[in-house]
Amino acid sequence: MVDPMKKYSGFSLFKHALKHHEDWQKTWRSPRPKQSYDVIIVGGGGHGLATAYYLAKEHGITNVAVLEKGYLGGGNTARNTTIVRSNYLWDESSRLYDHALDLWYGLSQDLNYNVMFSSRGVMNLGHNLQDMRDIERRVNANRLNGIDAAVLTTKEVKDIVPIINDSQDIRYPILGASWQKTGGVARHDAVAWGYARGADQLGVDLIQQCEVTDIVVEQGAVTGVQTSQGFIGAKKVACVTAGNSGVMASMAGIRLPLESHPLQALVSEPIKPIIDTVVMSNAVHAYVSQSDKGDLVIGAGIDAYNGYGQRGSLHVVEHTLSAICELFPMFSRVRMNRAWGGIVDTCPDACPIISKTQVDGLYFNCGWGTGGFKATPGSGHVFAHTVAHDDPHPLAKPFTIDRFNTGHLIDEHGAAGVAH
Amino acid sequence: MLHIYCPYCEEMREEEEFSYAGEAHIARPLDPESLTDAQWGDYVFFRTNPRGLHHEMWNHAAGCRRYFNVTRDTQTYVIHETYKMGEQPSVTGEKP
Amino acid sequence: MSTKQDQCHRLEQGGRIDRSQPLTFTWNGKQYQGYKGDTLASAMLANGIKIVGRSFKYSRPRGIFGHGAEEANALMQLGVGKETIPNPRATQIELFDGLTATATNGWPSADFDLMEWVGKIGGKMMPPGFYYKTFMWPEKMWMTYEKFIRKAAGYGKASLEADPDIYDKLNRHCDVMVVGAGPAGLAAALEAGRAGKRVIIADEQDEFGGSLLASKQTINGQAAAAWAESAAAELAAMDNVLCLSRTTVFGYYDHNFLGALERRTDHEGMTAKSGSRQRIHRIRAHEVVLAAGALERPLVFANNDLPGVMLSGSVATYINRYGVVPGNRCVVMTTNDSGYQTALDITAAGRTVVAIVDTRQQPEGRLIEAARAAGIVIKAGHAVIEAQGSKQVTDALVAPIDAAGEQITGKPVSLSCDLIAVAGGWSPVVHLSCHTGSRPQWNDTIAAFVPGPSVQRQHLAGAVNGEYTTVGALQAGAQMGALAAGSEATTSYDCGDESVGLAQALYLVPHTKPVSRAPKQFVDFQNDVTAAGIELANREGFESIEHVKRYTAMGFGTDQGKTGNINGMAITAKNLGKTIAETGTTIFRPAYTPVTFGAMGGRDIGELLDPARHTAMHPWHVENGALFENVGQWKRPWYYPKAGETMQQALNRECMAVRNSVGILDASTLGKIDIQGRDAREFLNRVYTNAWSKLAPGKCRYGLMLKEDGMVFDDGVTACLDDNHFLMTTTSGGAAAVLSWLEMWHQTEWPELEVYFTSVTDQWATCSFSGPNARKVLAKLCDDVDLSAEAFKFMDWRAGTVAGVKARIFRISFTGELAYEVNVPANQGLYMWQQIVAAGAEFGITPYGTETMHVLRAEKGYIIVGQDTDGSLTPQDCGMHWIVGKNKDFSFLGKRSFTRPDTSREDRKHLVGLKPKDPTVVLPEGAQIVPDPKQPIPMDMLGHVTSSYWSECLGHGIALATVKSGHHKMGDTVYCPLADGRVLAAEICSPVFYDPKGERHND
Amino acid sequence: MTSMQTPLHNITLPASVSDAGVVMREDKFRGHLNLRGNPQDAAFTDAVAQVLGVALPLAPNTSAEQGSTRIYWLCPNEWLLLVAEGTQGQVEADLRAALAHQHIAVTDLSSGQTLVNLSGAKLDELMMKSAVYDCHASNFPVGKVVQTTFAKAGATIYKCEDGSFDLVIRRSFSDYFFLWLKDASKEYGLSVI
Repeated sequence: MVDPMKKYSGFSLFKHALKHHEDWQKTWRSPRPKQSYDVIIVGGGGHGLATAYYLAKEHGITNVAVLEKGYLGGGNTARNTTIVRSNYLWDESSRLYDHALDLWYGLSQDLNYNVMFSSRGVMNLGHNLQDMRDIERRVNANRLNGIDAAVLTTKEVKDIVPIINDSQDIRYPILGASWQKTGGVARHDAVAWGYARGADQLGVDLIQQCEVTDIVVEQGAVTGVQTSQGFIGAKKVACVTAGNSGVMASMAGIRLPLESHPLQALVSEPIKPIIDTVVMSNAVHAYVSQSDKGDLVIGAGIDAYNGYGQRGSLHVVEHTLSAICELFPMFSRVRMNRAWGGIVDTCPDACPIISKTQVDGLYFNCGWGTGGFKATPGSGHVFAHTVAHDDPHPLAKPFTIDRFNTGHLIDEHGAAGVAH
Repeated sequence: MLHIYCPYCEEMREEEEFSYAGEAHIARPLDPESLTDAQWGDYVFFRTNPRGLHHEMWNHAAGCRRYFNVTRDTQTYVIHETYKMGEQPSVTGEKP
Repeated sequence: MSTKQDQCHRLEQGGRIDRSQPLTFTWNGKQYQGYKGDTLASAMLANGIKIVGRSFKYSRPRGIFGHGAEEANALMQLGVGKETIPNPRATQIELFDGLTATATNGWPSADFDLMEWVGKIGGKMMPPGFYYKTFMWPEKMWMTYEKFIRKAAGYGKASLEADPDIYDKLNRHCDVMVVGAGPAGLAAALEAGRAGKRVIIADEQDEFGGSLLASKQTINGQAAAAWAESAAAELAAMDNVLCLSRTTVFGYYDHNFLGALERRTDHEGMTAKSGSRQRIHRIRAHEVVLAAGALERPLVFANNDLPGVMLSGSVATYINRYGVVPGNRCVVMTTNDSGYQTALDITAAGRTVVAIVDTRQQPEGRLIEAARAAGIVIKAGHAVIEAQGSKQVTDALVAPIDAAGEQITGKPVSLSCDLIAVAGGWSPVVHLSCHTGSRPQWNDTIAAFVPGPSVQRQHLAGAVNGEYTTVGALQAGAQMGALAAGSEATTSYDCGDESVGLAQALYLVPHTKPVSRAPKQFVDFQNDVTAAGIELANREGFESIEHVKRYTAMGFGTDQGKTGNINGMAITAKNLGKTIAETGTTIFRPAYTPVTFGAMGGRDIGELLDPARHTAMHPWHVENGALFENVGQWKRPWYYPKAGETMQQALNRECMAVRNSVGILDASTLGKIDIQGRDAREFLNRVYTNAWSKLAPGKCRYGLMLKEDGMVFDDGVTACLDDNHFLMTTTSGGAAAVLSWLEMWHQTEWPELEVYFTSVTDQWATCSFSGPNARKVLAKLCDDVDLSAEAFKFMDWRAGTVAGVKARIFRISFTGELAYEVNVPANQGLYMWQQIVAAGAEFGITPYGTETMHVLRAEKGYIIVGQDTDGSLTPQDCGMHWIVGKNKDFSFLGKRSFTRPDTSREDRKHLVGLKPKDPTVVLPEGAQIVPDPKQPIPMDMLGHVTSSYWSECLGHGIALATVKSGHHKMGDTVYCPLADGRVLAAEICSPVFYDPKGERHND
Repeated sequence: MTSMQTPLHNITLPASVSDAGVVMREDKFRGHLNLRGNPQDAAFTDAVAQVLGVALPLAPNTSAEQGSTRIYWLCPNEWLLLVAEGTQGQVEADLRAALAHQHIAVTDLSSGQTLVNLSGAKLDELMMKSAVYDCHASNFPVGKVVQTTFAKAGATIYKCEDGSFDLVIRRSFSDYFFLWLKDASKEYGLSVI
């Protein structure tokens, strides 16, 4: 239960203002690690913190530590373009993402932390006939799966985004789009902080600056982790370390079907609001939305090479901005303020791994590629179930590592925001 | 923006001339039919993906169209060596 | 329009402006005058303009604070209409005649802003993170709250029209790249240039010289600015040196690659008269000398954001470089000796220095003596703890402080003034060095971060490395320039006595009230981040500097924390009882200063966004009214509508022409790979699913290519030209990928196979004509090949002469009709096309495009890879068991994957035909297929429609689809529930709708 | 009309300028042959030299020239032979005869690509706009051959004796190439001869 004294509200803000904000409490404790835990979650990003929160809230497992080598929410949670949608192609993935979308609604209230989820709608543009066939296919599949989806004509696209270039006389004209009105954006940092605060209040220990250096396995079962703060025992270890999953797996002697790539994004200088939906174009490799601060938030393509540097090559960003100027000629005089990179762990089928491993008590949740942020609540929710029951949540079942041996891949390259 | 020495053209070229071709030294099994599904899956899908030294293949796509190998640090992006197909790396990170 | 104002703050003489060239500009609707050589900021200051904008959150009045890239307040809306540019800094806008600028915030105006009251009243309710704590109830209201929040978002406005300007890029290469043309950069470039190296030196300002342009020092006996001029002139005269002024190196990328933005015409007007407005230089350098200098740090005290509080070095720059003195009565607050120079400059400009407030207890040295000698009051051991005034500074509240700079030790006094110049020390410009992953390192001696170790071939010279004296910068520059050039430095420098006393490391100035209750002490002006805000963030557990940044938005502005970050880190460190080194810094990212989107896009927009590839016959298609479809980069004729025809009518006409007589298709875009070598067959055996050992010269065979996962990847017909010579065709979009695929296997796995691959896609033009009259057409043009059905069979090819041109004639068919593909060298492609069209005229030969081709092949059940397959179908799933060789020696690519448990399932999705129950219906492509349309959502789905057309010749709709277990469900009825509520029923059938026995193409 | 059309036959010429900074000339209908073979095999190199009258260049990025025949090194076992218009068929036949039973390939590409010469006072800047490769004289001596990108297409670039560049461009990209060239040389003036 949330301590009523710590509850956030307009009223509490007013009360604290009278006291010059001097009495606010810590958002989370900074405990020293205990000797052992029932569950150790490696990785204090959005997914890891959500996993901890739901372990405590839904499964009553509160003897849990989240170990974060840097600071909470400092990895891809802090570096993505904050898009939330669930219009994936295949039943398995769209249901997983839609489970997440369901949780996005009401998440602020559940966490008592405003994650600023804003369902401003997401459109994926089609630029050639095959794009439009794929869009029709995906929208129909979404619809019959109960997921909000529609196909837009070029005119409907223009009605929703009046500043878009709808000329049919350009290199890759817009032929239409898929439209998920219930998708949108959220405040990425707040998601991590909200889950962190929620988990902390339920008794989870959040331990920052604690790098896991080894996963200790005895007789095929995990017994704990070596960390920069010493050995910490655990009955179960759950790795949720996007951008570092391969490195973690190798500690336990496991190989994963992953490659880690730089994925770049950029923001413009803040300008007065001019676009209030999310526009994505897979064909020309660009997507854009505008934050509540006024920045145009733009996602670029993936750099082809493996890279953990959180930076990529300039030509990828140049390519994206030429596409943006083509879609929105009026943005040409707007200026890029900052570009950065994250590390995306990509699977061969552009779908995640939410899985037990051959090591007892060791679990992995990884490989989200470019799709991790939007899945945060759902990912944490089904992974918590998987860890708690040592058995995959029904929605997580298709996402085992074993699918790469059986051949049951779920190819989402087409529906992922960016080719990878 | 990587600057890559093509061991066939014998000079440095810009990244835009190349395409990346994934981890190097993954030999195709000689007798695929004798492998278990897990062994086959490992060959097709599973990768080392290290943070640090990585042996990888690049194709000089806009140049000589040769595939070759690169030893590159995936953290610093420093390229330690490039070498021709069929050759072995001299920089391996293993302690002598 | 009001009248022109006097330049009341302009000095009679001095500065590098050209008083003979007055320029008129308009600010917020009023006209003013400045001079050539001014920045907009210096001209505004000259005219006494104090308030230049309103702050983001609290709508506080803000004035010009700095003089360059560090400026956080003076964001302009430059120009109007389609020329407008949001957010450039007044300090970086060179004045031109007719310049128009307005403030980006403030309603009704920046001077009188009603939002200020919202800020004043509501500000208390808006500490960092306030929005995370509220606006949560009721749930649905957030979008409404957000609408109001968004009203306050952003600074300037984007234009609503397309950009009238163009931008371009140059790829540059050099031995030595020098970033910055201050003393260090100039000295470095001189050495490298004299050593004969290819050198590029870039500086963001219009003139080379950096700090020297506003300096009163001498270099080797010459005035500093004059030395800079002569150095610049020497560099400009060297053929091997490229001097780029007005060029900002915005990003430093891996392997010594730099992006630099040159503003080519922005100093002349809003748009370029000809050529590009801005240009990006993409620079690959062997060695880089970073000589980017340092930025002055402000001090954090109460109301330090009031207009009239400025950086000390900026005040000096305005005086010395622009002949503008921003105030008449000035208080200088300093933690180091540099403030004294500013005080002396102010005095020399004939204005009053009320006092130098030095936070050090006992400052001593050369400059202190000079100030004393000039009669300036020095209040040592004091600090300005608060600026006072409503819209601009009227007083400085000064109090004695302890040696640590933490406590006020006596009663504050108020000094009347209109300018507070603040000298808080210097922060090296570590930004570029950070871009490549290098972490800055804290240097206690200079109380600043300097660039850390780097894996790049990077050298540091001058203030960027904490070397703040001019002579030190020059000498380091010379050394590093020579080092980068592999030479010895040729020049040594003497700048006279530059000795300075120890600086004090002070960031947050104490106030009589605690931080949480004192008037706002600003750290980051642009995002209204205060010391209290940082304290609150720390109190709430946001301890990592990245958390502080993200919780308070410190450093997220367009200045990226150039002035605020170090202070924020210092305050955090103090709150947490850590050192700044332990607290660490956030990581700077490109761009150093903002870069125009259009410039990043360059000329790769419009028609040049992506190459459009054309076949040899393209002009004919255009002339004959074809509409085009993008297929990969190719432009392919889609269909050829005649006047008044609907698309469907055109397709029906084209289809029936093929079925009844003859039609012609440009098939040149198919990928073509010439394969030579004695192991060519073996190679084909390995990459295709079927067997190639026995294909005789003169014969063709269809092949399917798989990835190792067993899924269909490409297909096409391969012809045996000679025993060791084959011609492979691929899909139009897949040609490059297939060639790379073949080369990869050959080069990496099977180099022992004697085979060579050469792309001949562009070499051959392909006229594919089909229909019952195809042979008659060919017969008119070709008399050296026996065209009889017996002699020239389906899936044969022959060399022959067609219309006098040596050709390869392939008897292959994608339409199900008798068909020939005539391949000729592409130089004769258009000619050949015209000859065939002419020969076919008597048969009504009809050109058709991709859409008709799709209909015709679908009637035959032929797949299109990428449309009917999606990377998840095996040959067996496609019903093509017949093409999978069972007895091949070599385990061909992908074969092993067939036996995996999921891949060998019997109930996988299979490619089948669908016949709509209502013959007039055409199922929409992409429709999902369900067994029971009445089931609740989520529905059990079987597959989807991959291709679907009206078949004019059959008189009903046809479709191809993937259906779960489809091969075992022939005759079953399935349903497509559509978005519009219709449910279309269809029967699962063979995908071959037309001529199932293949009699027509064998004819 | 003639039955032969070069890849660039369809271009629309810009208004002619007298002092054009960039000059383009298409070397129409040149014979282009792609040759593959083992450079370590003297039987191969000798036979080729015999047929062509000039030895194959074996060092990376080099070329050889003899009369109207020019040879570009493309990769260790691949060369582009540029021969006089109309002779490619004979040269191919001669090579095949001389190299019978060797592991070689000869492929006629005369229609698939074309040779374009670029010259003019603004050539250096045009090349900087168009190619990521360093075309500066210090890095690109006369006779050097480089396969690289030209805008978003590929090109094989050769430095001629007179300082101009010969580019081999693919037919299907030639309209794009010319579109780019027109755009990039707009500020300098373009003349097509």
